[in-house]
Amino acid sequence: MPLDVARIRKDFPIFTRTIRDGKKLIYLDSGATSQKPQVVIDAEVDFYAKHNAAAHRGAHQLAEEATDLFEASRQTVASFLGAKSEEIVFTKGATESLNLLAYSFSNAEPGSKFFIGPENSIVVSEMEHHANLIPWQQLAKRSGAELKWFGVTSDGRLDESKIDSLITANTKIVALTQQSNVLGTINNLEQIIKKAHQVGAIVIIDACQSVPHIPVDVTELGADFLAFSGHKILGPTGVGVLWGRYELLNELPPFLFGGSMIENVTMTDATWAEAPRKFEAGVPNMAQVVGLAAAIKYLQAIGIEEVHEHEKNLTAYLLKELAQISGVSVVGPTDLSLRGGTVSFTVDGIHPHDLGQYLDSAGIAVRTGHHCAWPLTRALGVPATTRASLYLYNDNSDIDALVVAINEAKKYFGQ
Amino acid sequence: MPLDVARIRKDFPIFTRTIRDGKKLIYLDSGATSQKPQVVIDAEVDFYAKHNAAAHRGAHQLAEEATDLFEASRQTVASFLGAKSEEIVFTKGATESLNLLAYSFSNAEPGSKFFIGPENSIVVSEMEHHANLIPWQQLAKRSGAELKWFGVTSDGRLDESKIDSLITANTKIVALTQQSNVLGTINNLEQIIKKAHQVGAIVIIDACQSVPHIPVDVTELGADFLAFSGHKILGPTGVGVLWGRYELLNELPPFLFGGSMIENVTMTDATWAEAPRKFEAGVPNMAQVVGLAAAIKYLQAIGIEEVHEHEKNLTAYLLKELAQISGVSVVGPTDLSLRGGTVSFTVDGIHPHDLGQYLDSAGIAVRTGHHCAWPLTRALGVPATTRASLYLYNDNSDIDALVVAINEAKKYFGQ
Amino acid sequence: MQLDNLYQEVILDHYKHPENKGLAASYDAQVHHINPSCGDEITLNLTLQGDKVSAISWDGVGCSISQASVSIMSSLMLNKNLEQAQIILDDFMLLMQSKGIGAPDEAILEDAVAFAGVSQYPARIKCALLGWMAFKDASVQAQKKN
Amino acid sequence: MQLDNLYQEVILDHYKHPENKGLAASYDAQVHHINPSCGDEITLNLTLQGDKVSAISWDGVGCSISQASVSIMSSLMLNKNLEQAQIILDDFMLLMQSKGIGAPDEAILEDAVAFAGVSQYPARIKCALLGWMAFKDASVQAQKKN
Ligand SMILES: Cc1ncc(COP(=O)(O)O)c(C=O)c1O
Ligand SMILES: Cc1ncc(COP(=O)(O)O)c(C=O)c1O
Repeated sequence: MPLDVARIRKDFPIFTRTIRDGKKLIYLDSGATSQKPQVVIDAEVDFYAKHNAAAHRGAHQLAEEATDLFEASRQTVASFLGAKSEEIVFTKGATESLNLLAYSFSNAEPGSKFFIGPENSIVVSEMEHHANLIPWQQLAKRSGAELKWFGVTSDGRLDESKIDSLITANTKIVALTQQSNVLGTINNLEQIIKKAHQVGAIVIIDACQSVPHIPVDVTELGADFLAFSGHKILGPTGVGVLWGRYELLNELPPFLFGGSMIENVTMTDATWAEAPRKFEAGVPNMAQVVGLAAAIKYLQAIGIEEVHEHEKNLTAYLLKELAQISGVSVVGPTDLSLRGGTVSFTVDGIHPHDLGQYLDSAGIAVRTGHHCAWPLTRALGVPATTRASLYLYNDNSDIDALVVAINEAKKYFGQ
Repeated sequence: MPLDVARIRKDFPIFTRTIRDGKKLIYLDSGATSQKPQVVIDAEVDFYAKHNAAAHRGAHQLAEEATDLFEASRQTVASFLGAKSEEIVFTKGATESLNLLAYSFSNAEPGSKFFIGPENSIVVSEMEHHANLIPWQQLAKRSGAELKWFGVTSDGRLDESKIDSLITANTKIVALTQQSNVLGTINNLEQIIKKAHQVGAIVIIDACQSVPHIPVDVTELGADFLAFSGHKILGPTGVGVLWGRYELLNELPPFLFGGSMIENVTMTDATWAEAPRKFEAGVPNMAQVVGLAAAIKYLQAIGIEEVHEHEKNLTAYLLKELAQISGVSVVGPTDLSLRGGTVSFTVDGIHPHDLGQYLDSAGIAVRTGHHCAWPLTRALGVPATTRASLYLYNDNSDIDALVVAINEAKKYFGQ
Repeated sequence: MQLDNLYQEVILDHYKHPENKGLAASYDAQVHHINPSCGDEITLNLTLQGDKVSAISWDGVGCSISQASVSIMSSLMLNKNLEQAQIILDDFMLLMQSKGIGAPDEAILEDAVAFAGVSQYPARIKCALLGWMAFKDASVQAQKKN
Repeated sequence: MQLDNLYQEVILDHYKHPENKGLAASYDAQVHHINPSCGDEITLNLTLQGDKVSAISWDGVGCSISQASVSIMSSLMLNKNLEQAQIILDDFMLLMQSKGIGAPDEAILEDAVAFAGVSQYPARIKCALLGWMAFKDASVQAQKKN
């Protein structure tokens, strides 16, 4: 069933405001952060106004309610991913989730399956977001391990041709994005995961741009860890998820140390609670976790398959329309089976920053620059791109507005 | 001017609900987390409903507004602390702030003033919360440094008698709480900070329990770093602050790696933005930061001096009333000039967990256990305590209710 | 009073007059369990004769729920064989997860049915389970030894 | 159109026909500056004669604001002594912080007054400043060398 976008937009209060003196808001920047439906805002408000207390820390009724809401949210996230509840760790965002892993590897003792030394290698790709690149660069520096990477083909796909020299018996970690936040490319990771597991490597998936847009089942995917952010999936800011296969998660050394993650503490030593608790030090981001669960329920009620289908249709239309504007070049695959609704492009003679500014003056929000994937931008040989990224609240009229504005911008900047 | 508690309570929606079948909510657990005034909830809602976009990442109007709100919040926090705006780092909570420091020390190269090795020592105290203890235990393990600590006197004060053997030329870090979350003790840190600076050590203050309750000016305090959590100061969950003296903060190596904290990135290397940006990787917890600023403005409008005075009067009343119940022993100083409104106590013959449960059945929320300061509880020679912690929305009637309920509990459990 | 569901008389009795408290000098297995969220601790000594629990003793500090629970558990398990003990343990676990709507089998759980009310207080379930988890752990260790 | 405040004609002119673009072979100081949030880059070569800016050339990629700004700056600074240059620099910084309500002194800033509108677009201020920060950096380095 096609999405009723007009009705969906009514769920998002931001669409009642206007931009730059009365223009309709055309929001094409969901790749950076998504807008929030009222139910998500309400869930946070409800937590603060009625159930606020420190979860897991008190025998009083408010604390019980806060704990129940918090743990029920974990269950919601788990079932959305096809995971077990105790495999879900709440973080402040994907960036923390990925850094958690990199530091926890560092915290492993020799002999542990997470211990990484100069004889090991870490494999990433050239299309990684900085959040799934720099933590591994730093882990490589700390441990002496070698950092290797998959390149990107000229049409913006993962270049798997060198898989056998990249993933070898020494490989400890393979950390890859499931969907590029610049190219829109959806990586089919099956072969790589298989190969990585053959050599005993641990596979970490950056699912920031996939989980909000396509059905992801961690059991089917077969990876070991997976990270995403709440704010890109209609949820609040300040919350993220780390999923980990339980046996691994429970064995992984902790990262942040403090209250609620311990088993026993003396002045000189401490032992840890079981996962996921041992990764959730401190009073947690409870209201945000509850808001994230509301976001996921909202998406589930619409249907993530339906959202994906809708974005596919929109992307097809966007690519077709962009192809008709002279001077516009899309970076990344144009084959719809290989990509999602994040479309980066350049316009001859207009710098993305100037184009973005023009679009803004027409009420259209896009992102310009290197999109926190600077090595990729460099590999593509462009100084920067303009990125339109779609979500369930967009429709063809948004794309029409974008196309009109690009054509106007070309006139404005004299192209 | 005394606080108008009845009016203040109207600002907090949670006080319109009831507990355990219709009982009035008596909230004496602000040491764990504070309740939220409507203005804080509204600030988060307003951000999501009207200005939501990724701060620092987009040339469009929403992104500009989000950035402005985010940075104005930094200014609000800075001026509340007597600090400069660029000295404020937003984290997810005090636990992250303190772990950030411990890991950043680990990331320092030999020769850096932050480098810590086996010849160095780290000094904490026996009254630290796990969040200001375990990160230093772990840093000591990683670096080979020695962990030393100030003991606690029998009346619950920091025992400074051994200061000269604790803080020596080898001391690199002195990490202490400004106010104990168990004892309520307010530590006068002047001498210790002076001594630490004489030997060239870096002083880190856990201000979780002080900043929400007493005026704290970082310039007067004279420490180097200071951490606190938003949720204990009427703010949202999922946000914390790390303040650092700018020269130090800017020199400190980063902790979390990812987007927005970089200067330049290649596949193998990265350089960092200046502080505070280099410590804020990823799309930040914008709505929570904005909510925290609203909380601070709310407190400022009432006056933090006035709040402190109010709590002092309440504490005097609470101590006086508790002293009249036979079998009740308060742990921590009874001299009001040495303490704040966090009062832990035991009742002969009733385990804190049972007392807490009884109080809950009377609508009274307290915390029981070791309060994430297990070594302290052990040093005090009690298995656990019951803690009542006060804030601006409490008044004498809350204390009266507590006293009645303790006396009832004694009957109920046959003491 | 709702609280009476939690603090049944038999619980308060066992709290004040615990059974099998005081550690025996000899045992097949000794375990020490802690509740990290509140600090309650118990030490449990267990001796098996064949697959029968022939001796059980314990010591600990904690709230009435945790202390009464280990007291009742210890009396219940004494002289049971491990198969019977497992059935009791499973039943008790089920009761704890029942959110106040479980109908415990008094034939199996005997005095331990008094803990039915605990299942309505999620934060206290761990208190009630502390001794039972210790027993489970100790019985595994004792079997290994034998 | 409000956007015209930002994209004044003189800016678009300099963008299309930049001045002093193309790096000179010799210089006292060469600096390379980047805007990390968008990836704009410029390289600036500076030569001093005594305390006079005797040669200035640059190359770079970036948006119209950053490229026009470095072009205008380079023409403005050429043949100024360092004291005058500092006054111009300070004035331009002030203008950028003026949130659209600054009244720039055309006698000092000349064509650079065209950037007044940028101060209303916080995300673009860094674009406009890129070349000026490079100049500041280069002049310090060139003085050290001399
Ligand atoms: C003294 C003290 N330090 C640190 C913390 C940790 O704060 P959070 O759990 O908000 O990170 C707390 C509160 O739990 C505290 O009371
Ligand atoms: C692919 C990808 N990975 C990681 C991140 C980092 O997420 P966050 O900034 O929410 O931590 C993002 C978004 O910025 C992203 O698009």
